[in-house]
Amino acid sequence: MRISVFFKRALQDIRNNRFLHVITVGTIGLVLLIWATFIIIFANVNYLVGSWQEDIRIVAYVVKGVDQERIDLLQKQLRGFYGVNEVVFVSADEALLRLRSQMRHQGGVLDGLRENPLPASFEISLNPFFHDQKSINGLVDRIRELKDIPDAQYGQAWLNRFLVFLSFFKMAGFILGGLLLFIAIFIISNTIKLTLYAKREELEIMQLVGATKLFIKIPFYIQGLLQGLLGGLVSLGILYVLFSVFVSRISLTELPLTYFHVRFLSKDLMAMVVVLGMLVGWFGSCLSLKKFLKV
Amino acid sequence: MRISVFFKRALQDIRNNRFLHVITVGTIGLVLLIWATFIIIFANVNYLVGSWQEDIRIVAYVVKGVDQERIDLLQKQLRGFYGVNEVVFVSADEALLRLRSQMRHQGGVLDGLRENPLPASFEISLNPFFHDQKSINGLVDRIRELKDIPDAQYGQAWLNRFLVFLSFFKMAGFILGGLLLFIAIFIISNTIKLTLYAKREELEIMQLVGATKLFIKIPFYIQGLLQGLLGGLVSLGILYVLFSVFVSRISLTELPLTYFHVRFLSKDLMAMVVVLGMLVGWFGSCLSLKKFLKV
Amino acid sequence: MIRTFHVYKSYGARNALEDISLHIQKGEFIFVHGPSGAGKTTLLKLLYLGERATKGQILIDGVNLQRITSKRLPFLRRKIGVVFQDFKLIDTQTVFQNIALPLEVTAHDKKYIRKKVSYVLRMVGLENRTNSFPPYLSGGEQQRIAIARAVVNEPMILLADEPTGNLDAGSSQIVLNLLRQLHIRGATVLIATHDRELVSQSNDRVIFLNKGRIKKMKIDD
Amino acid sequence: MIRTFHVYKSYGARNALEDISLHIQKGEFIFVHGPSGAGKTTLLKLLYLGERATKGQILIDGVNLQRITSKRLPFLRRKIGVVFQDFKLIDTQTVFQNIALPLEVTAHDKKYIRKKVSYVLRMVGLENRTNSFPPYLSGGEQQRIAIARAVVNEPMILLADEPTGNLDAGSSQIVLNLLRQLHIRGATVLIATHDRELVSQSNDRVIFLNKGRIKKMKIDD
Ligand SMILES: Nc1ncnc2c1ncn2[C@@H]1O[C@H](COP(=O)(O)OP(=O)(O)OP(=O)(O)O)[C@@H](O)[C@H]1O
Ligand SMILES: Nc1ncnc2c1ncn2[C@@H]1O[C@H](COP(=O)(O)OP(=O)(O)OP(=O)(O)O)[C@@H](O)[C@H]1O
Ligand SMILES: [Mg+2]
Ligand SMILES: [Mg+2]
Repeated sequence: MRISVFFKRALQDIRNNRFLHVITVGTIGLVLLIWATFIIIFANVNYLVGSWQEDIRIVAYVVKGVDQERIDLLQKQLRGFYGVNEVVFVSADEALLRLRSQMRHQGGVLDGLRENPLPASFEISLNPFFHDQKSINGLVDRIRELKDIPDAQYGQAWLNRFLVFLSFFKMAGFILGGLLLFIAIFIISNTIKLTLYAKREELEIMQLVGATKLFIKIPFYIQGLLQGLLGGLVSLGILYVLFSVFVSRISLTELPLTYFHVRFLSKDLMAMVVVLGMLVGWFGSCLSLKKFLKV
Repeated sequence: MRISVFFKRALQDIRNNRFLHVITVGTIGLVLLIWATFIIIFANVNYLVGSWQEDIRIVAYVVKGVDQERIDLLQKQLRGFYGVNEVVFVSADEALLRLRSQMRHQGGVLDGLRENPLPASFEISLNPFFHDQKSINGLVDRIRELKDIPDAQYGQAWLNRFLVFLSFFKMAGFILGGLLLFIAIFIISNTIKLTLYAKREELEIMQLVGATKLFIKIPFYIQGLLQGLLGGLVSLGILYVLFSVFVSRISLTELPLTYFHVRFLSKDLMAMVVVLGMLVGWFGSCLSLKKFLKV
Repeated sequence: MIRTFHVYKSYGARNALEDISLHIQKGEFIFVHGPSGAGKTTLLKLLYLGERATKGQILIDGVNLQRITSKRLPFLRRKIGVVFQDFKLIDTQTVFQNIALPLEVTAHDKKYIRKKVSYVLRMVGLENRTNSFPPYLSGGEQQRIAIARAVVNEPMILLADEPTGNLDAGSSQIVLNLLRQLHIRGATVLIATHDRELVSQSNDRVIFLNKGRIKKMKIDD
Repeated sequence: MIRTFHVYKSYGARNALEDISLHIQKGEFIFVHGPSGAGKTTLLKLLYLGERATKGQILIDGVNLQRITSKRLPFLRRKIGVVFQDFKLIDTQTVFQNIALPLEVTAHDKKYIRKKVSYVLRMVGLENRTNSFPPYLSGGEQQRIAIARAVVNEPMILLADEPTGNLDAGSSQIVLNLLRQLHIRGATVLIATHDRELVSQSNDRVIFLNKGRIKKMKIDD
């Protein structure tokens, strides 16, 4: 019974103070829009960078002159290693062909060869979860111990740099995200403080006629949650419009879209934005009410 | 004489309504902090990407058997072309050496060569302003017309993609920057609207005792500018602290800092943030006053 | 019901009340009279704990106001109805919502609230203003709404600060009758006023305040 | 000075004023009297253009209020001093700043303003409250500040709405004398009040309002 009274009071107040509530919802919506824009960019770049990870490959060279049976066996063995996703055999002839095409203009160099000096190899791609340096090093070591595999390697220097960049990028993302969250809470609680400032007399009067603090606060909590909810939906709406415009614009450029496929927020992230809005709205109300409810 | 009265009123009002002004300055500061953070990231990435541009090189191949005199002449000619920055001669022997080191593991391939099949070449780097595709294509065409230069090329596919990415990145930056500016104006004018809402009686009273609209507005304009100024300084202060912390953190990681040298905002950009704050504060006041000054 | 012992109230260097000792019985009907700035409003403020006394003790219904916890304060205030000199109506709530407030904080049910509010509105002659907002009422109408809110939960103690300052003679009489009725039903009523006429009309006890001190306590002037 | 022709003012379905035709001469001292809700405040609002009449014409000092542009409005208002029933003081400005406002809008110099403000503050007996803020003043003190602000720029027309509602007899007399002084120096003074005593004390013209209509215009009751 009590809770319905609080809801009624919360909604009545929204009706009576439309201006204040519209402004608050607007501010929450805009702040969340910044947040959601950040998230959408972060998520997409993360996805793009993640797709680069798939290029991590270990190359295991095979000694000359092993027969097909042995190759099949090795391939089976390699497939059995933990973390290995796919194993492709590249014959010596194929290797030479590839080298020639890579060298393009300088390919003529290879015409002078008497015999193919390149070794055959296995190209080993890894499971997505198996992308930290330690695991990769361990795997390489184990592969090297196999008979008939004199050497295995991966682009160590390149990979190192890439992985550092990745952790750096994620760190920057989390710092920025945290900073934005912090700013969001501040701006929103500032806004709510101003609306309460405009209502400070009302708060005083309620206390004077015998309202307990909880009685005064609960409708504000409800409003904070509602405003956060609305603000979240508003921000997602605006973001979606902006996103659509943006996507239709970049499909006009010559950017290879198949490679760089921009995606909207996942359902989970959308829910997160809304929940975040509600939390921030509620938390902002808590922070501000403290200031205006004196003994 | 008049303007000093308005300044006096503006400052008196700030003294009398500290709470409202602190909140407004805080909000402006935080919004600008988001903006400045965006700018600092954009500027740094832009700088990083810009340094990649320096890698754009045209390679001009030279026919076999030309003598040193001819080479010096060609080099001089090439240096004379508009847009050319530096021209380095790479002899055929040097080219083979480079190729060998590039091929690393497969370098053994080259041992079987009877004679060096590679041509000598000039590596031509370009002026920074000379980085659009059309200019480069034009330059390449002109180089190709030179005698003894059978071909000139540059990494067309790679460069195309890079330049598209660059323009895409800049577009995204400007869109985001614009969006943020728009949001900043909205949030700040929302905040100012709320402070004026709290002062709506005062505004009414002033009109009732015969104040003209301009008389009422000017102190608010002054305040808007002051708040923007303070907010801008606050945001730069916070940003500087965050930046210092961030830089000291990344210098602890193994990231190649010499390559990726993070920089704070330039003086111009700092000035821009402050001026932007003042403009937004003033503009926010303008927008909001309209609402609360009725006839 | 109300006892004060050597109560002082000062705002900075300014003494609004000095050495106030009072004993008001349960069920009394009493006036606090004095010129502008005498300290009438300040005295009432101390009684409903709008301000705390600088010195001295105040007992209301056996509760020592200097020692009351902020948790129990709302419950004390529910026993006290106050007509504020500046009305203190909530501008953004309707007349109905304003008057219903003291009943809502004590969780009465909807039907009872509606009945009670329309009853007191009829008593002050403003039943046709139920859904107006206070800024759209005349000064006297606002004052009557403030009175209606103060009496709607039939408080044990009623503090009325200048309750007829904005009312013509006729309306004043109606309001006084309303307060008398409350008094008859057992409430202690304390009216602060500068209006000599109002005070001299009645046979009730009058406390004369001047410059923050009690001058005399009799019923003539 | 003030003429109204068949003026009506309605708020939605409610008629606050009906068919008001008045002619007030320059230099008159006149009362508007009537019970709560009669329309006194509404009449004053129409005169200082706090509201616009629904029907009819109003002329002030030859200016037709129905036709005045928003650009010229501030200049008309500077000729009219108003004591508002709810005071309309700026809570966040000091007493000095409040009273100085009508002088500042007309760009008087600092020294003149300081002299003038302290003069009127002395007149209403509140010279020691110069730097207080209105919420820290008693009801009667606030009212006197409102009166001081209305007279400080010696307006041609003074509209006073219930100027003694919060004042004791002594202060009321002081305030009335102040208004009389202004009148003697040539101002047209119009006082709205529900106070029968105030009206019956004087020999001036009285307009009786009731339910938005003029009942009679003579000097007895
Ligand atoms: N919050 C405050 N801060 C400072 N001074 C105050 C405050 N409240 C009241 N005063 C001063 O205390 C004195 C008594 O004020 P109070 O409001 O009690 O007078 P009052 O008897 O109600 O007068 P009135 O009839 O004019 O309402 C006044 O001089 C007033 O200026
Ligand atoms: N803004 C408004 N909206 C709706 N009704 C209004 C408004 N202002 C006044 N009224 C109504 O018009 C009528 C006249 O109001 P007005 O304030 O003029 O009365 P008054 O004579 O000044 O009364 P009092 O002595 O109580 O101040 C009242 O019934 C009031 O409710
Ligand atoms: Mg008082
Ligand atoms: Mg009135």
